[in-house]
Amino acid sequence: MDRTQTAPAFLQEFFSKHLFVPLHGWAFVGALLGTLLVAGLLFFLLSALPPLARRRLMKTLAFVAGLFYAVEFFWPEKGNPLTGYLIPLGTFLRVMGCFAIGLGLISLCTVHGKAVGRRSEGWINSAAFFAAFFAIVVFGFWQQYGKQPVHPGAYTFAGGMFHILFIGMYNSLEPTMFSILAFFITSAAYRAFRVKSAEASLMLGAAFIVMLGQVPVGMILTSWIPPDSGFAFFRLEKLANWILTGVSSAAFRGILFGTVIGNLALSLRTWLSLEKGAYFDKPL
Amino acid sequence: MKHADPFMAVLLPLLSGLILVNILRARRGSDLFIRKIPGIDAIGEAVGRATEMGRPILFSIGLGGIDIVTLLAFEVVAHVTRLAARYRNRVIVPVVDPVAIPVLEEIEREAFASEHRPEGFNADDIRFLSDSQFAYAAGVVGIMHREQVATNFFFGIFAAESLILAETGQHVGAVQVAGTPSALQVPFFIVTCDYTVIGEEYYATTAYISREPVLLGSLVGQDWGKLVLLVLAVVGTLLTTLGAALPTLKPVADVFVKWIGGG
Amino acid sequence: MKHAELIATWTGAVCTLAILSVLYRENRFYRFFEHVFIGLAAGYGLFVAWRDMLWGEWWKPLAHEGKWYLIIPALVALLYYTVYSKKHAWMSRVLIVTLFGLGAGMAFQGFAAQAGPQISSSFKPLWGNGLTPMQILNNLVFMITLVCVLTYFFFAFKQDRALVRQPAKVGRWLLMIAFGATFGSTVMARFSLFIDRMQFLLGEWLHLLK
Amino acid sequence: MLEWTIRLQTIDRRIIYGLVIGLIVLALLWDFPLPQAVSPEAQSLYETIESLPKNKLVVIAADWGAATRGECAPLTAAVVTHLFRNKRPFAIIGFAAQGPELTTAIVQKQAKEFGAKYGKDWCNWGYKVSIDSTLLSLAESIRRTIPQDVEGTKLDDVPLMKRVKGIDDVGLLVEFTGSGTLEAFLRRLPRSVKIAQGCTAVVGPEQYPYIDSGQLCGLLVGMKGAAEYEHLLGIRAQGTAAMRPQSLAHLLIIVLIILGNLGMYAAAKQGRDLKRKGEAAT
Repeated sequence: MDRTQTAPAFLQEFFSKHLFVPLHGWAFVGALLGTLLVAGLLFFLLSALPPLARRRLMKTLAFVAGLFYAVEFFWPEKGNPLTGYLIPLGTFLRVMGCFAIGLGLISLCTVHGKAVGRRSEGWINSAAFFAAFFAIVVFGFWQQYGKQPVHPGAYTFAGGMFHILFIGMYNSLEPTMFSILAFFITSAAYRAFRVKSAEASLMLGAAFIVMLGQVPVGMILTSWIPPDSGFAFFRLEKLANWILTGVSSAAFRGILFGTVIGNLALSLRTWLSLEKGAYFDKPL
Repeated sequence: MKHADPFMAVLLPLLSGLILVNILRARRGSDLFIRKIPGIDAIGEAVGRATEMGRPILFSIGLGGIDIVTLLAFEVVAHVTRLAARYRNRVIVPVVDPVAIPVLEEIEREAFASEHRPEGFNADDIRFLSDSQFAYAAGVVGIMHREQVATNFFFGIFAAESLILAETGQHVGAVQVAGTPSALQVPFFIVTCDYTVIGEEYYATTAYISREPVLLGSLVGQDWGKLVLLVLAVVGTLLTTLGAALPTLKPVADVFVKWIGGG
Repeated sequence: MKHAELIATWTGAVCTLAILSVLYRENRFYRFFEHVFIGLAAGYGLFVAWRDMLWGEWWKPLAHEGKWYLIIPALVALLYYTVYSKKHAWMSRVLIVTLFGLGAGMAFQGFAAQAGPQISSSFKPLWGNGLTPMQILNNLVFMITLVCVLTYFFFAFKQDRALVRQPAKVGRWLLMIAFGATFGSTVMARFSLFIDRMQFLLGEWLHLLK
Repeated sequence: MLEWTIRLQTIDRRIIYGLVIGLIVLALLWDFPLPQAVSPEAQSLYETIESLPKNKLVVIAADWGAATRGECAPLTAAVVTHLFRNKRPFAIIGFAAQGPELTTAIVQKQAKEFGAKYGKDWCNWGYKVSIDSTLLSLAESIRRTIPQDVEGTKLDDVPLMKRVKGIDDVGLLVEFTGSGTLEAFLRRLPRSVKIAQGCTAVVGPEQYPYIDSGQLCGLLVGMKGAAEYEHLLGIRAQGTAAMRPQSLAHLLIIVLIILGNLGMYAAAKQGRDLKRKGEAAT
């Protein structure tokens, strides 16, 4: 179970002994420069590829990438040649994911930068965006790496500002946005739950029973049915529970069986480059 | 489950085989039927409505990014954008995952170009809002109000924010079409949207729109796959019942259930 | 910063009211705090990505422990940014298609983890000793629901056959019951959130609650 | 009259929102009594703790964070009150990053009231990353899995842990969660450890089958669960206080649905009447 107990994967020991070795001093700088050089070379080669080869390259990469997880899964746990690579690959992907944040920041800064630059309508809001963004970044790093408070529980200036920005503002904005659902669920129920058709009525009926079965006020309605009699099933809380655990869970299982197969089919098509559509058929 | 147990080692290749065989069959050109899915039929009509009103379209791909479920949403974005480009309208796509930005930019640019209106593409319509669920929701609510969108599409993975988005759409009077495999959010889309594509219907969207043989074949394969699961459930239930009723049959039932439960 | 807690409570109250104001209608107050929210989320995301991820898993091993090869994920990630060059934009696609491939490969494991336990736990006996009539009824309802709902999701089998059409119709009805029940059972959770907010406003901020 | 009834199908949403806010503020400020039924699942958790042998340890698994605090905090508080009141020592463990920290805050607040001490009456094992592997090794050896508590004290030096040798000395584990983490506990822990759960209303329905199968010895679902448990303990805390606005909110939705349908019915009736009149005139 422990990751240290997993046997090294195929060639993993070789890599960690001979290739991916921590280096220091000039060797480190040399390795970095070497990697940059190789990367530059690869980039040059890549940009020289003719369109047909580009497509073939993509198909191959997608296939190999998918093959990795497929083989890892179908090969038995004992002596699995790939399991050892799961953790390094996970780290690799997460680090890559972090570097993609820049794409989002560029997008946000272009849109809001334009608004502030042109003083277009609502530019004040865009300025507020920048102020909030820089404030939490600056105070975040400052309180993390700057002077620490003398007494536990006390705040430095940066710590206090971060507290105001994060606990005061962010931690209020987020749950309040979430809590708007209480209003929207009410107005949606009022507007949509009308006895118009068989389907709408069934949905309304089930929602009605479950809602009543959840609060004391609703339970009183049927509390005259003795809980140990044969009719106890019709007590609202029991009936509500039965709909949820009997019908509802079976229906959701049916949906799940459908979606997992749909997902499997879409994955197979993507993996084998059989998928048709805008992103795959576009000329390169 | 970390690795395939004996049952999965049989079931998964079987299901994959059924899907692939049917894709090959469809490629050779057998005539394939597909039932009506009203939610997908409504896409064109919803785009048309926005154009009549002269207001933009908003397309939310949910909380996903570069994953298989959202991949399908990208295809629907492409379809909607092509229709919108034809009618000289535009499609605003707010996103959660920054990696989706390059994908969507290419898709929209391509869609406008294919309708001979490359100048209609505006990179600012692909809007990264936030990778935080509710900051994203707050941003989409703002966009819906300020742009007075006439049509909303919700295709992809959704969580609790589904109702925030779709109910706001109701408030601004938009026509709404939703599709999601996130089963728990379907009820909220049903009560707020004009059309809702439920569960696996979502995975049928591209096949339904494009009538591409590969996709239609895959859909037939999926049906066979569901049939396999259905038969498994019925046979398993019957065996369990027989095992419970007749003690002599119990060992047989137990072996079967144990095999399926992962040995 | 002596009064950090107090200021945090007051700014928290202002932020809460600003977001709630959108219920009346979209207004300047909401718009301003919507942008503040997005700014804070972006900044906090950047800060957390560094503190919880990049610092420990990337920068420290790279710069302090000499693990030079960690420069590779950063270089690969640069391919994302080719999207800003018309000529090289297609390279971002090489990366993204590979990621889709990885996602596709995970589908097998995902299928097994999601559907595996659900298949075997669907076998519920419909008869036998020790089963109460209620349990038998429950198991029967379960089976019928599962079969009908699965039938509803058949796309390519022609529905002009009663064998498919009738169960599919019942399946859709059962789905509606399930959706109604889910809706009803979510109400309480959603109100819990708002009650929590009101307890903050009335209690922590205005000190009106005991 | 009919005109008025017809209007009921198009009540402005701002009026509805005003009613929601008004009712909830009213119910929070005005402490009116409400009848409280107790579900058998809550009753059974209460009885399990009552009948727990004195030398057994209780483990609280805090698998929740700020997002589900609204429901998980009152649930945790109610069970902690019961443990303190009966002087049952307990340990906190968490498989969600913020869980143990948030739970500690609840426990510390109550410890003052009950005069309980850290180390003697409770201790904190802290946040653990991988749930399956942690539980698996916990079942083999508590000390090897958790060498020290969050304060860095060796487990052998924590007074209450002295009596606890291994997993057999754990009598009950209560998990609090907003997600589907229960199965790992059922899979990895020996049957000698009784398992109970407090969960949010959203995941509640998925947990009932485990009550039927006897794998769970008790279940508290959402605010309702907290209110039920407080009722059993004879206290009125956060759960009971939240049931007032919850009840009114549910009632409001039900009344609104009925009004909407009345309005629709009236409109349909008017339509029919007009049609009939029109036919008569021609």
